[in-house]
Amino acid sequence: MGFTRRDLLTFTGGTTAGLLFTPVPWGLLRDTAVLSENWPGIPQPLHGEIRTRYTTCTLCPAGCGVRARCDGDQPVGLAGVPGHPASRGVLCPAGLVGHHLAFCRDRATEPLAHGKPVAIESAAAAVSAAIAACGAREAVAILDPRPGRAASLVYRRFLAELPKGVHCAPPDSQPNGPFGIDLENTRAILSFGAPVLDGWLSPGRVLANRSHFQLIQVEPAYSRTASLADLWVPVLPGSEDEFATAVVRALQGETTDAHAMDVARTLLRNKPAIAVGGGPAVARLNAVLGSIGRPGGFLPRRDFTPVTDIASVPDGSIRVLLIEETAGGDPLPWDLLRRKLVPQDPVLVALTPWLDGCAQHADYVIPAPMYLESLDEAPTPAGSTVAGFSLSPALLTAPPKLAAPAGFVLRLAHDSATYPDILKRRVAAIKKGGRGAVFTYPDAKSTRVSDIADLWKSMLGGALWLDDPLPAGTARGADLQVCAGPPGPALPPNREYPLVLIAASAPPPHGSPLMSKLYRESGLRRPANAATVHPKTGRDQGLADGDRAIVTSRAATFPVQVVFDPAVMPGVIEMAGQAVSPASIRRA
Amino acid sequence: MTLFQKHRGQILFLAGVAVALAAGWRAFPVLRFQRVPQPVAFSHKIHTDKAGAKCEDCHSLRDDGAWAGIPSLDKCAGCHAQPMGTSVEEKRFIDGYVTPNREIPWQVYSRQPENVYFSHAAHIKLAHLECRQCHGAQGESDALGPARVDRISGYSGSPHFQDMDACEDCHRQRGAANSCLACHK
Amino acid sequence: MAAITPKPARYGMAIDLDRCTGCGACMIACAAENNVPPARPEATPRTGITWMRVYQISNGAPFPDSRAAFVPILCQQCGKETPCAAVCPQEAVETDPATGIVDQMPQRCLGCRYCMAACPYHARYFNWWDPQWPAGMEKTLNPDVATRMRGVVEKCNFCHGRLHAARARAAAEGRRELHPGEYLPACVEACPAAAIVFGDLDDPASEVARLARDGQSFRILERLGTEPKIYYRTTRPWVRKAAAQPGPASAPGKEPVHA
Amino acid sequence: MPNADTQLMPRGVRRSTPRQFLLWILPWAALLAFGVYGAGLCLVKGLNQTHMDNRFAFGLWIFLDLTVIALGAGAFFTGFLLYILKKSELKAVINSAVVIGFICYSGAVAALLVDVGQPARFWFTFWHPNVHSMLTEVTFCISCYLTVLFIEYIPIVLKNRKLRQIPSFLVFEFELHKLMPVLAGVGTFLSFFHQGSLGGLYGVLRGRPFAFREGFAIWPSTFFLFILSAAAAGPAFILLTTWLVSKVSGKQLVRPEVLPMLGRISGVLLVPYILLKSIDTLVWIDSTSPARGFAAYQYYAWKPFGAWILFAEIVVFGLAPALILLRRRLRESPAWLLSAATLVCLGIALNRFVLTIQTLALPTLPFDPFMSYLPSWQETATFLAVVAYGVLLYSFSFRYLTLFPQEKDLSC
Repeated sequence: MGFTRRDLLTFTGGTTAGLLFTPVPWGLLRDTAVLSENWPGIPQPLHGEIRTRYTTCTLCPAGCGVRARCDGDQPVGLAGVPGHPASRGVLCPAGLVGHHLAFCRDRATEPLAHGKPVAIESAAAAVSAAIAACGAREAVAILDPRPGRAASLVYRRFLAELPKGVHCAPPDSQPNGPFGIDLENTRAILSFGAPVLDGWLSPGRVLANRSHFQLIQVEPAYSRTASLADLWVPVLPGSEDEFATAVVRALQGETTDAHAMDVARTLLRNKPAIAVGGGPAVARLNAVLGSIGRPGGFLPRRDFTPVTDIASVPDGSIRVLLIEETAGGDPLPWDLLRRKLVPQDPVLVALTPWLDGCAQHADYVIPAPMYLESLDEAPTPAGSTVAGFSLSPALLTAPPKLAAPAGFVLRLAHDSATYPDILKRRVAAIKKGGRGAVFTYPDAKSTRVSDIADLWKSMLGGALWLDDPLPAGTARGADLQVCAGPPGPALPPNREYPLVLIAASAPPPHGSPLMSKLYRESGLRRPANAATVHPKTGRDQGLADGDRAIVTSRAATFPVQVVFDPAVMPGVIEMAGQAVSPASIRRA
Repeated sequence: MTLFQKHRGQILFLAGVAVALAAGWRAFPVLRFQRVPQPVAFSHKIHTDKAGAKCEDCHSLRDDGAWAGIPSLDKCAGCHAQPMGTSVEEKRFIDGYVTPNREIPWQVYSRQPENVYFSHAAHIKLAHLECRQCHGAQGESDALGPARVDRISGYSGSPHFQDMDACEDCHRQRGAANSCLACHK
Repeated sequence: MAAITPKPARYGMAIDLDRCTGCGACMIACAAENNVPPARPEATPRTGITWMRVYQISNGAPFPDSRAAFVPILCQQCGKETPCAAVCPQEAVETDPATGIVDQMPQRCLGCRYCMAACPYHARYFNWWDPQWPAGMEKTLNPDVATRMRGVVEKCNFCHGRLHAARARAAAEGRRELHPGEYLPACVEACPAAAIVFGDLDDPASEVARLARDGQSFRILERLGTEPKIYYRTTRPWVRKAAAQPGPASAPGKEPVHA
Repeated sequence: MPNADTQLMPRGVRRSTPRQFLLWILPWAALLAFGVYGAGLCLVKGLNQTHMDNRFAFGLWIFLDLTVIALGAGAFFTGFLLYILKKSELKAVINSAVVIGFICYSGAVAALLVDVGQPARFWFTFWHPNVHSMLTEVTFCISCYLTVLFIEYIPIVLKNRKLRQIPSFLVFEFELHKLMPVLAGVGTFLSFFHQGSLGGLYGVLRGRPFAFREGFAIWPSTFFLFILSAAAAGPAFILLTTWLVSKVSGKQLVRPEVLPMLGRISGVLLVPYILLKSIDTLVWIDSTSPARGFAAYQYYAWKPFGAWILFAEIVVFGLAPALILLRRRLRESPAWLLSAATLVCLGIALNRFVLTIQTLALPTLPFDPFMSYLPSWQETATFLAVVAYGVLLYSFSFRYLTLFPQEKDLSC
């Protein structure tokens, strides 16, 4: 008789029973478990030799020293350089993950002409042609986000050759002009809206001295600094200068304004004191406080060359505008730039690592290397009382088609030198000058310039050169006017715009995806679309906490998410990165 | 015949059991692993005997305590820039890797899971283990056997690198740390 | 052979709330150090992963008297009846006797999330998504920390990767014991205000032990009796009240704590 | 073909026509399919498909598990009364009880497998058990008891008219039947244990003062409260289902005295439960919670979880039905009986809800907000799939198996 179904069942039963006494089931179980341990598709780290390399952060003007932990050649972690004079071994959140920027989206990776990829040569040729084609009264301008670099010098030289070349900088790009702030010795800071505890100068330097200065924050917004200051003076938006004047009068014993008197008393009790931020009245205030050219106040330094503020360039005067954008900088308001250009076919050249900034409007996009992708420089650290300079050696290999902004301008100038050559010359000049000392990162030691054999080499290894201080009493109070911005507009609310829109701190325009930890994955910082109002104000406008709403100002309208915060001044709307202006808000 | 008829059921059942046992104990351990041959015929024996090299000459600790593992090509190129012997293998090696300066894609017998943290420094410098205690007589071997890779989990199936229990036992006997993160990361 | 295990430590922290400016450097440094993936587009504060999370607290006073303070919350490394370790059904959580650190083993974790329900500090985070990094960014992952997979719980372990590295360095020099300061978690190193002091609470000479002992320090939810190892310090009474009082301050009808 | 269909049915009982039956099955099958799709999404794409989050680590599913397992307790407790305490009247419902128990437990386990983040590692708990964890206790007991229920289910299946024709099955079934008391004993032990552990699950959370309870030895008071409440709710649920089935099928399934008896059992057990629950609550308000720095009033400061919940749990869903079920006159009237049974079951659900959801909604950190949570459609679908699965399995069992031995005599 044949093999029946029942036989098959019996046989299968036998095999099943048998298998239970073999390593098969347990072996397979274990393997699947192990498989679930390194789930397919989960990225695995590299495993090379761990090295330490040094560089300098160029994301903002603070010029912090960076110690990079590298796996082979790939940086896997950034940290501060202990003892660094400008940054005190500290990095800000953005700086800690600066090595991620190279992997962000919206990067410019090849030269574009009117949106189409072109060879760098042809782009340069086209731009040169445009410059040559300029009319007599039409200017060629370079917008330099960080004046005072060797690159800036390249720009100046190039522009000097042209009939009408303008070297200009964004508004407020040279705060305090030729002056540094002697933070180490000051005992009181009267801040008019300066984010003293939230990214001002370098966080390391400010916080290292926080314990020995009183902080008075004069600001309509309930900012980080305001919320942590020893005293918060919530003045009406635009009336900062008024208040500064009041304080001046109080110091001279002329006013009866309680707040001003109170502030004046604190300043007198804690000398030396300084006033930072704000407009002309603040400069006067500093003069009265005698904080200029004195220890604990504003000390002048050598390297200052004033640069034209783009805002002061006559409208419709620029034919060819080259805009340099840094990896970490905020993009300029486009409407401001457009006003400066000639109405008929202006030529806009964006020297930028990003596609989402001014590149959107540019005729030519020259892709700049990302932070850490090429040898770069950091000029005098923000707020430093002496001139300074450091190199920012590359830690990453850049994609092929990038061109450093200064390098591109050299190309336009038909200069055979490369950007690194320019940096070499700068270092050589420092060596020749023989002034100052060099702080080398690896050993955290300071050495006189004169005692260093190969300055270029030690700068490449990570170093900060600091000039010797100027002899005391070389400063005039008037100089401080240089840096004082225009007073803000006073804003009486009207029927159409019952509220005032003021700036809250904004998320950085670009950053590591990990910044989501601060802005989206925790409540620590408000996202860019948050409009914070006092609960009463909100309710008066018929809003509830968490509503989606539309904010309308004279300039524009934005969709926002309403956040109620009883700490905010009634009658204002706090929103990321907005200029002070009348506004209204309604439910979406 | 009649006997078979009588016990047909039992016999078939037992046959099933037998087949399963055979498959499970004989075939499975073999099928479970994939055998990957080494790219280069390397003889530890020759290098230790003729060249008088010691383990540490090629497999060393870095200053930070990390394990350098298998030496990179330049270490080999140091001596093998030109053929030292007459063997075809050596010639093939030089033409294949040294001359074009291509790193050798060695198959690691002891590939550990990403989440395993093994410190050679601790085991050599502190516990004073001999290489052979974990790597067997690899140092004297004349030829490199193929690496055994688990087909499902992709892990090393080397006889010398048993699963976690082996580590735990040794740690227990020697009173070494046995918490999860002592050896995992 | 007891000699083989070094003198056990009890690592802990003292966090000075008066120094913290809530800049978030600790959170970023932590995420970068421990290969925590960036947020998915859908992620929210409730589904994101932040081993170290800084909460903003307020004195509850309305404009213009409001003042803020910031409270960094990480795993408090409970030393007694550790709530999460007690409840894990498969020993994926344990307290390391050699360090006092509460270990979480994602490779052992079933993803039942019982430990998250058990943790009073909400310091445990679940991988709701497959971890993903932008193309190329996986090169920047820290080799000392294994990436986790979807569906498991993870949390702060005092940058255990750094402990391994420090031990390896010591072992290379033939040392079992670590020098004080040889091992620091990323958040401690990154804090620009030097608000976090880290060390061995059992070493009477250590700074952290001294700070923990002095009157200014307190622990959050101390009365639950789980002996957390993170100490908080402040001289501002309202901060102490807002952070130390057991029970939620946000309870309706509960009077705010004024300066 | 209908006659084959009828051949599968128990002798002497009438069942709906295949067409009617199909019409009844289809919508439930559709629901099941939809739910399985939702669950599939959670398994493939991960738990981001749910609305659970790091604060609401548990959600709808855990609530479902706790509730169905409590209601499924009817199986073990009826078995306990029938086989151990020899309450032979319960023979009338024991089969139905076993099926319901099996449905509840298998459903719960299925939901759990979707709920965990790494289902492939389910066996880790058996391989590396942490004996101190209540969840380990739960996992072990539930998986064992599910096996027991399965074995108890087999003879009911084998009694099927068609299957009986296979002699060896008949023998097997007969042997199994002799085993029943043993199984019931084992089942009872296991059930007592995991019902308790399920309560312990939350009672041990010293990090959650709202749920934390002191107890005896390693078991918090909730351990014992859960056993009692489950034992009380089980019979009530069987009562409800039996009534429901007879309404749906339009047949009398059990003798009139059976349901009131179930009601009485439930009532008798409810009284001590309510008593102990009240004492436990008072102790908790008075000492357990304050000792950990949490004044109990705080918990009820958030809407919607006001103090009314306590009142509802103890009085509306506890005391009230207990009194009804203990009064013979009320018990005899179907309306009273059924509403009381409903209240009991709802009470259990509410109790489990409070323990799972409210516990997680309440903040513990001083500066942490109150959280709320609404399940996503995938979660809800999975939940409904379990319900649909239950209805289907029960419908088939009822159609082809003998769930109510008395039905035959009552129908002729």
